[in-house]
Amino acid sequence: MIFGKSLYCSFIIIACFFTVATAQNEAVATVDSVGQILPQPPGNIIVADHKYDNGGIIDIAWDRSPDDPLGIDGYNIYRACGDGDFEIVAFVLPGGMESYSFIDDKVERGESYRYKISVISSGGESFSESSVSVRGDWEFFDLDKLNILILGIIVCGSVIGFIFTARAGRKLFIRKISGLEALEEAVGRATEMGRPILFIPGILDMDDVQTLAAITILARVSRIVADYDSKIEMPVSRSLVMTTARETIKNSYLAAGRPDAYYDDMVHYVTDEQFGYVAAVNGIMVRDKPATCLYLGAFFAESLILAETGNYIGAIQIAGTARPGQLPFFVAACDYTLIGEELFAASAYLSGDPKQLGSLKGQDVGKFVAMAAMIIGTLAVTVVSAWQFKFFGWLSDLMYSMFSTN
Amino acid sequence: MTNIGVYISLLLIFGGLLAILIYSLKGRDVDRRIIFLFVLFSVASAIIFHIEFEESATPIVKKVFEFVENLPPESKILISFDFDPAMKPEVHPMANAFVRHALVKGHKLYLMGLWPQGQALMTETIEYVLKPEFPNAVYGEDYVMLGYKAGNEGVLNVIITDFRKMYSTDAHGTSLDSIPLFDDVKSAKDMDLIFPVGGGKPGPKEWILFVGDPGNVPIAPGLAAVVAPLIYPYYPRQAIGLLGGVKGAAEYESELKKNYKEFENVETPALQMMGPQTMAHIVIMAFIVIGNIGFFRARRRKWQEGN
Amino acid sequence: MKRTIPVIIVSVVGTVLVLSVFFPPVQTMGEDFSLFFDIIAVFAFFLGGGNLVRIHLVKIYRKRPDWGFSVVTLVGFFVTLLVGLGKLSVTGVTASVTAPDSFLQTIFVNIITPLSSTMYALLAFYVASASYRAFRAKNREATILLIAAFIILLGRTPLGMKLTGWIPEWLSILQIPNLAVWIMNAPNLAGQRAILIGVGLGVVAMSLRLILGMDRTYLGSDND
Amino acid sequence: MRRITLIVTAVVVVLFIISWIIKTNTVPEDGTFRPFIQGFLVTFAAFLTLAIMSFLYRDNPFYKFAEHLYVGVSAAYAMSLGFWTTLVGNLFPRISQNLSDWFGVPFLHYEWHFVIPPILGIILLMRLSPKGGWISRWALAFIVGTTAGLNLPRFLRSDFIEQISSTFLPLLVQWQGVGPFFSNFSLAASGQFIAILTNITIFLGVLCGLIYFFFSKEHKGVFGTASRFGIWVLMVTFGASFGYTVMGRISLLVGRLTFLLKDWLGIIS
Repeated sequence: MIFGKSLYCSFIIIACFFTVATAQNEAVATVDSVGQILPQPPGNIIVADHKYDNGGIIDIAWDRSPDDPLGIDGYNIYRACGDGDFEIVAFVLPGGMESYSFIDDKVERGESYRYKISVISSGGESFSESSVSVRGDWEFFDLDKLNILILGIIVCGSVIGFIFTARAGRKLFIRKISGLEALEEAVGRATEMGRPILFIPGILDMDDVQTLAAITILARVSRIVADYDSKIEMPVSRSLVMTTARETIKNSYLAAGRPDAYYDDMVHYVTDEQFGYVAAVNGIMVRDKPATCLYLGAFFAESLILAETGNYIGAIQIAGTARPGQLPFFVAACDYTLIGEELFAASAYLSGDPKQLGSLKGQDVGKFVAMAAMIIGTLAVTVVSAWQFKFFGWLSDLMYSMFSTN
Repeated sequence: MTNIGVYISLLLIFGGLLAILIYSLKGRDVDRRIIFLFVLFSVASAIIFHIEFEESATPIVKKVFEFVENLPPESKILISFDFDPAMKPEVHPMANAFVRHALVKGHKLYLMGLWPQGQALMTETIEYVLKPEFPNAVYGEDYVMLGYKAGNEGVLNVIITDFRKMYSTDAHGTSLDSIPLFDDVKSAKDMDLIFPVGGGKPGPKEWILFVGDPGNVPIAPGLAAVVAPLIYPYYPRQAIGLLGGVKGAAEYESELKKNYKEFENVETPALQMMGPQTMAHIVIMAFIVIGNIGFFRARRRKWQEGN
Repeated sequence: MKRTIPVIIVSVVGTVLVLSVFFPPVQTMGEDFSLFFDIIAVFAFFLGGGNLVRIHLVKIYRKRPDWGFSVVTLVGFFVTLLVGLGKLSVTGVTASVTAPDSFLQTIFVNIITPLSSTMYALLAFYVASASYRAFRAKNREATILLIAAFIILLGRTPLGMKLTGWIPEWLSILQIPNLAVWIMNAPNLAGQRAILIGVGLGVVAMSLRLILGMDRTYLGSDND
Repeated sequence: MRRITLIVTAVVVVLFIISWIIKTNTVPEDGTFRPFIQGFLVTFAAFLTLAIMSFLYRDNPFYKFAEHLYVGVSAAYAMSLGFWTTLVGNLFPRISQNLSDWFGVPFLHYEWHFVIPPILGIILLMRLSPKGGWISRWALAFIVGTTAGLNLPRFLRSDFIEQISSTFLPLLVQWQGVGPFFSNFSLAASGQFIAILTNITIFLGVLCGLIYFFFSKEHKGVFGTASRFGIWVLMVTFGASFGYTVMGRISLLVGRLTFLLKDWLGIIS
């Protein structure tokens, strides 16, 4: 006990010494009734409504207490709603900064608040003056995100615009996609060799865009097949895909004027189970030795196993998927690969569907904006880094404010 | 004894590769099952004979390490377990290393997950790493286990503004209001650093899109190798650094070991995996070379026959 | 009725969530919708479980090939569900569903872990056999790909340093680990960013079409 | 049943029992279970690992057993977790005092609109009935709408806008506009030349990659050259992905083999 008390006293003496030694032209330390020295209160309290929020946030900032560097326990933040009493809302630990800030996110929208900051040290607690009253307001629009909105309107607007243009019957240009020419060649080769063509539409259901694209391309492939009088084989892992694929192929045979050559077994359902499906397809490949294998759609780990077997039987392989993880394996193992968006572009090109064409065109506008911005921005940043020309400094600031969101 | 084992298995592996090379030069085909056995043998022998190497951290990993080093004490660090056992060998060591690093620096840990399996792996981390190695860490004051929530991006979109709206309780059913760690935490924006550990969807990418960018919170993803290259475009502005696959984990582990005496004897699963990993890489590269030699020979033969 | 209401739901929910980013007054509503989504996601798990039970019951009932394995699925399903929903453990009911002594954690460690991780470990074998039998430098693109892959594979192991550690400092970019790091930081980053921008725009266009009701593929065919 | 199947099954059963007995006597005590049960659990985990691996030889009943078990157990696992964390954790505390008490979670306060998600959830479950399938689209529509609404602004921000400004890199590094360009020319990995090369590669790589995916203009002339450079950059990217994927797959195998050799066989410590 005695030891504890003497330690306490000596601590206070040391603290006094330090306070006196470091207090330069600052307010004289207040001494409370017990004789301990109160810390000096923090000053310059700034309270403001948080910008661009829901109304439930108020920002508070204050300059540190002059005693802060000497070791204080921390700051208490008091809040009073309207004319009410002050209540503690938070405690902030000292961090050695010149000024502190706190975000009070527990206020009610539309109410006015006053704040008081107190500093606590071993000497006790001393309060700052009460701040002005501030109301938690909400803003209708978040101005910080204006650039996102503008760019969003540009991209979305051009997508919508081009969809309507395509719907109105205007022809939209899409460049040749070399994978499509390879398709024709591959079918031709299968015909020459008198062996079937294997078409795998991925392992996802009809609700995946990649499967949809695959079915569009299937329409094209089966048309060539019908024209050349070769054979197509299509094991699938979803019953819905089976129904759709059958319809598609049937239509192609009809259009080619050979409905008699079509039969339902061209497309057959195997199983939903991923590896079970792969095992079955592998069996078909080794048994029937197709001359051409087409893997178009959404693929997962099976890409590797399929491409390997296809290589083993010496088939021409054309793949297309938007799944980035599987693309490398397809590129390394297949003769031709439709990479990512090329799959969708091929589908849009073949189907002529205004929705797909318009989207593709709209996305091209987005890419153009990106490319132009990158060229201008890089130029500005490069020039500024070497020569500090004023105009380019202004330009690079403009580009950053336009294309950066934080 | 071990050395002899290493030499014998190396000899067998290289002999086997040579045999396969000769075989394919003759234009004959090697059954895929032989290749399978071969891989099995080379990896297993490297595990058994403990072939271990030194690691040094690459800049992108070092950035993460140094960021944690330079955070003021008692910073708030959130680790999200967004993976399942299928990714565990690669990324669980990262999560454990993060936990060690955060606690040894005196930071506060918040554990959560977007994958249901993540919660069980969280339990493993707490039971096998956190509790035995940091017996003084107090639940609720030094770390808290929030657990899993269903809803993928939906979860992130809520915690970015309010934790309590999504997690009324922690994983044990305790109200967040009675957990000291949540006294001054309202949302994920209050975190000083977030480690999303994972590799699927939802995973680190969603953390960047739904929390990192909108909330301006530093993100340091720990990634399964399969997705690591895909996250590079976010570095360095949207992700402060990243750990890719078992190599990234091993680098972080070695960095921890180098800097902290107390971790000299802890388990370093990722470092231990690098030996077998190297062996397998060599075998696979050899296969690619051998396969291509066979391919070009066959193509030339065809050519000559054609002329 | 069957098609209009879903389209309206998509539009309203989508629009509110987009607006909640830009307009603070809508923010709370956006959060609530996210929470709704999370709760419905759990029902999606229930739907998955229900579907599973239905498919396998039909299989058993009709004595389809391999119906015996369907019994395994159902037993596994119901046992796990029982111990999971009951939070059962040796000592009774636990506080957390994945408490270390709960039966669910036991099932996780001893059944789910070996099964799911071995499934993916199989791929290591297939990668090996594909690298012997399928990955060919058959054109310029594939050659570039394989060379880059080689450098990465070497650079990500200690072997890379062993082979090229002798290269002097002023040429150190040629050391394979450094080269691997450079590939990741420069061309890989560039390529991934180009893909990311393309895919990002694709997602934006797709979401827009859904919200505007121009794309209704999620409704499926009219038959069911 | 074929004879060979019987023999293999018998051998597996015998090996399983032997392993069980040995493991029972060697597993470390952990307090949760008796050694007898622990021995079984480790052996069973090893059996499942090997059963899946047997697919490498060919499809077989052991693989099918393991696969079917996996499907059932993991579905129920996700359901249990979802129930306890989200329904009990987020829904009940907002709609019912009684349910919250029953499940032992603190009740928040009534929020009437939280009856909507469970209703939509039940609507979603209608899909299980052959006739009510159509109404489940309402719930599906909610899911689709949420995903679309969440994704649109965030992909626009992080994957489009932020990526553009991240590409603003100075192509001349460490040069003040006057004096010799290279202060100390070298091919050092951390040197000035490589820093410049990195920035130029990123800039041109992104640009040409985008040109490759640009469909509104024929790839001819300068545009064609750029798109060819773009495809090369993409190929390097795929090569990197390839390397990383191989690395990842191997890690999983190492992880599994470590389990077999260490936890089961006890060959290594």
